[in-house]
Amino acid sequence: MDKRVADLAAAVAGIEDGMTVMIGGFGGAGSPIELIHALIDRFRATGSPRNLTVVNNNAGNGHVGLAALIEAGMVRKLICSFPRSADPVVFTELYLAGKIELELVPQGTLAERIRAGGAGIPAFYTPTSYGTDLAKGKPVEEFEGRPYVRERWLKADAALIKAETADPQGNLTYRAAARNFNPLMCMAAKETIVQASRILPPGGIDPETVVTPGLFVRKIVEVPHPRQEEDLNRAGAVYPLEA
Amino acid sequence: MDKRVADLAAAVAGIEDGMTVMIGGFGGAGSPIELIHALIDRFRATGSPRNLTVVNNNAGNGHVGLAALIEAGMVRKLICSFPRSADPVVFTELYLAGKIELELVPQGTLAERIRAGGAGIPAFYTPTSYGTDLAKGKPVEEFEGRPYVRERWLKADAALIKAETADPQGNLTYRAAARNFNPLMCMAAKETIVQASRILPPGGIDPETVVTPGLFVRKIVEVPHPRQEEDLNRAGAVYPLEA
Amino acid sequence: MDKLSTNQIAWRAAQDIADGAYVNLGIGFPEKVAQYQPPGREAIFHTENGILNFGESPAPGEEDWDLINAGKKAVTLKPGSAFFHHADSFAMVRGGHLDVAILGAYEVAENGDLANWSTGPKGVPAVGGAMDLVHGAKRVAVIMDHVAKDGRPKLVQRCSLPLTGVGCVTRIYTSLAVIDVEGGRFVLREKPPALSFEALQAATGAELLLSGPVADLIAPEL
Amino acid sequence: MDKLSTNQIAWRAAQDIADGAYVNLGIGFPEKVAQYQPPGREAIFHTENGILNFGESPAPGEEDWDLINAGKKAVTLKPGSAFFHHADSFAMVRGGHLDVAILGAYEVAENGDLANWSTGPKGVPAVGGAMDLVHGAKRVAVIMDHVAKDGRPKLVQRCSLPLTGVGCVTRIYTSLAVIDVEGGRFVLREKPPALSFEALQAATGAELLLSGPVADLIAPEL
Repeated sequence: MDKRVADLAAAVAGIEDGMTVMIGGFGGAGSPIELIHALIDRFRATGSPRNLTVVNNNAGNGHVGLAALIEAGMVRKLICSFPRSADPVVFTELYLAGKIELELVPQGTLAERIRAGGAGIPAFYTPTSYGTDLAKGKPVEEFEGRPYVRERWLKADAALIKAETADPQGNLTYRAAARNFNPLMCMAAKETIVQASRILPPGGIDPETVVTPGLFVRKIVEVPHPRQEEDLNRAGAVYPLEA
Repeated sequence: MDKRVADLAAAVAGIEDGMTVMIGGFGGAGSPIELIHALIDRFRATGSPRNLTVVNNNAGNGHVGLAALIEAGMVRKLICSFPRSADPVVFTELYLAGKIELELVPQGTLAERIRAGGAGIPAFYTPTSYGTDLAKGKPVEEFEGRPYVRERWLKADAALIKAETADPQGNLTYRAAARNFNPLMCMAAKETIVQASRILPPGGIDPETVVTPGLFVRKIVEVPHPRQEEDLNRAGAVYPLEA
Repeated sequence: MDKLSTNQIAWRAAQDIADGAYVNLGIGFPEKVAQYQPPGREAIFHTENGILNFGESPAPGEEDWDLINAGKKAVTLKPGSAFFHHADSFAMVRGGHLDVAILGAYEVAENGDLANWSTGPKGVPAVGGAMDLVHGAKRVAVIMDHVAKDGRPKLVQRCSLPLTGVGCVTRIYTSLAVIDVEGGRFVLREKPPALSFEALQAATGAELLLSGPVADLIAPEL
Repeated sequence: MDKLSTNQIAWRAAQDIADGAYVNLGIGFPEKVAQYQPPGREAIFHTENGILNFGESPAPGEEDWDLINAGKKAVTLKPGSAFFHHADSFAMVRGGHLDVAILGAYEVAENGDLANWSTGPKGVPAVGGAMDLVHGAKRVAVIMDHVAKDGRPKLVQRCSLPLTGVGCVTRIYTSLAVIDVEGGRFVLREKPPALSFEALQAATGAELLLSGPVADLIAPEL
C-alpha cells in the first residue's frame, strides 16, 4: 500500500472539467497552495479543468492559491461561508459582475454537511439559520418544541488537502489550526489528494495521533516547504510563484 | 480551571435516581470499572441511584462493571447494540424474566445518535436498518432514489468515561481501542465524569494529540492502575473487588 | 460624557463571564472582551476554526499564521489547549457546550432577534459562524454602540435587516445601557447615572421596561 | 467430497479481495478470510471498534485486551495503523469507504436481502454493526454453508427470518458455489466440477440462473 505519487502534476491529474472540488483551509491556514497552483499550471497548459465548483470556507485572498484559481477563470461556483477578507478583490469583482455563482452556507452547517457527506448521512437537522434568508426553501421541523432546518450532505469529486505528516498508507496529521476543514474534506471526496510537508515511513505516525486515517486518502505528494497563503499575501506574491 | 475531584465517590456523587447514564467501552476495552463500582458502592450504602437507563454497546460480562451494575438492580433500561457476549448471564436472565427493558440499536446508529446528541443535531437520516424490524415506526424518506431511516439524537444526564491521560482542564487521550464510544459519550452528557490513568499538569498533553477537548468534561479522578474488565472476567472476579 | 467607549463596553461584558466559562468572541469588536477578564477569573476561549484555550496575540513578527482565530488574527496557546477540526468545533457550538457567545450587531429586536451579518442585498454576503453561534451557546450576548453612526436606534421593535437568528439574544451591552431580553421585551438593568431614563428611551427604538432596580453603569477609564 | 470446508470457503472469498482493498470481516467465520490473502496482495482490515490496519492474533498470554476486534478477540497492529472513535469508524462504514464487507448469514434471498442477526423472537436480540455494514461497504459478500445444518436451503426466494438489510448482498460464497445477485436473481458463477447443476439447484431454495460460463470451484487443501 503506497499512495505516494511522483509530483504535484500527477497528484492533480484526475481533476476534470465540471467537477466539485473541496479545498481545505481557513483563510491561509491549511490552504494547499502547491496543489492549487499545480491545477492552475495544468489549466494554463491545457485549458482544463474549468467550470469547477469549489468548496472552501473563504473566497481566496490576494492573487495566490484559491484567489488565483478564481482569477484564472476556472471556477464556476463557490460554496463557502465567508467570501470576505482583507483582499478578496478577485472574487468580489467577478461576483458583482455576475460571473461567478455563490452558495453561502453558515460555517458550522458547511462543516457538518461535509462531514455528513463523508459519513453517509444524506440529511440532518440543525437549529442554525432557522428563520433567516439562508433557510429559505429548506424543510423545517420541530423537535421537542424547537424548530430546526433540514440540511443536505455535501460531497465532492476531489479534495485538495494540506497535511503536516503523512505515511504511505495515507494516515495524516495536521499543524495547529491548519487542521480546520481538511479532515472533513478528506472524508467527503471520491479522490482525496494530499500534500504533506513530510512523508514518514509506515508506522512513522503513532496510531494514537492519526487525525485522518489513510482509508480516506487516495494520493499523497510530499511538499517539504509549503508556502503559507498569509505569508505570500503579506509579501504581495502573485501566481505563478518564483521557485 | 481544575476539574479534578478528590475520589471516586465524589466523582459519581451527582448521579441520581432515574437518570440516563452513558458508560464508555466496547466489551472490556475502555470500560470505566472503578467509576461503575463506585456507583454500586453508593447504591449499596444508600439505595441510590436506581432506575437508571444505561447506554453502552454491550450488556456487561461476568459479574464486574456494567454486569455488576445490572446485577445490583440499579438498571431499569439498557440501550445497546450487542447484549450478547461470552458471559452476559446477568442481563440475559433479567431480560428473559421481563425485569429489564432493552432498546436495541445498530452499532453505527448508536454511535451517530450519541454524536448527534453532543453536536446539537436532533435528527439525521441513515440507510442503516431500512426495511428491518429495528426501523419499525421510524420515518423513512428517499434521497436521490435511496430510502433512509430518520433517527433521533441520544443524550444523557451523565457519562462514565475511561481515559488514559487527562490534564486539569479535562483534555483527554485514550488507549488503543479503548477509545471506542468514550469520546462521543463525553460530548453527549450533561455531566461527563472521567477516570484517567494519569493526570498530567496543564500543557502535559500536546494540543495536537488531544482526542477529547476539555470543554466536554466536568469531573476527573485519577485511577492509576485501572482494572480491565476482560482481565477481571478471565480471573473470575466478582464485584466488590479486593483492593 | 457618560457614553461608554468600546473598551468600556467590552470591559462591562467581561464582568459577567464566570470563572471557568467557555467563551466564543465574535470577530472584531467582541474580541476586545478577552482583555478585560476580572482578576482571579479564567475564561477559556474557543475559536470556530479549531482551537480551545488560546491566548493573546503574539508580538509583531512572532506570528504563526497556522495559529489564528476566526478573525484570521494570530494568537498564542495557553497550557491545556487543544486543536480539533471544524465539525468538532461546531459540535461544541451547536451542542450547547459554550457558556457564552458575545457578538456584535447591526440591530437587536426586543424579541431577541439579531441582525449582524448582512446590511442588505448589496455587495458580497458573508455569514461565517454567526448563525451557528446564536443557536448554540447557552447565553448569547451582544455588545454594540447604543445607536448607529447616523443616530438611528440599533435596539428596535423588529429588525429591518436580514436576521442572523430568531429570539436568540438574552443580554445587550451598549455604550449607554445593559439590557436584558425577557418575555419578548427589553428590560433595562443598568444605565450611566447621569443619563436620564427619558433620554435613554429616546435613543432606543423599542420600549424599555423597568423591572427591579436599575444599577449604575460605570466603567473604569480604559 | 466436493463440499468446501469453512477454511476453503474463506480462502475462496479471499481470492476476490484486491490489493490495497479496505475490508471489514464479520465476527466469527468471516474472520478466517484474513488468513488467506493471496501472496503479493495486501488488504487493510477495519474493525468497527476503531482500528484500521490491524493484524493477526497475538501469541497466547501476549494479549492486550484494549487491542481487540469487533469480536472481542485480541489483535495486533501493523505499521501504518490508526485508532479512531466509533462515530468515525461508522462514518467509514456508512460513508462507503470500505471496499468489501464479508459477513455470515442465516439466509440470503435472490433479491439480495440478508438475514443474519436474529433467528426470531426467542432469546436476547443482538445486532451489533451488521445493519450498518450491509448499507455501507461498496461490495457486500456473504460466506456460509450452502445449506443449514438440518439441510434446509440458506439461499432462498425470500428471507423468512428478520432482515439485516434489503437488497444488499451482491456475492455469496458457499460450500458448494459462488453465486452473484444480479437483477433480483441468483446467477451461478462457480461450482465444484463433480457436482451437477441439478444437484446444486436441488440444494438451493431459489432458481439458479446461468449467465455465461460456470467456472470450477476448486480450493486447495487447508
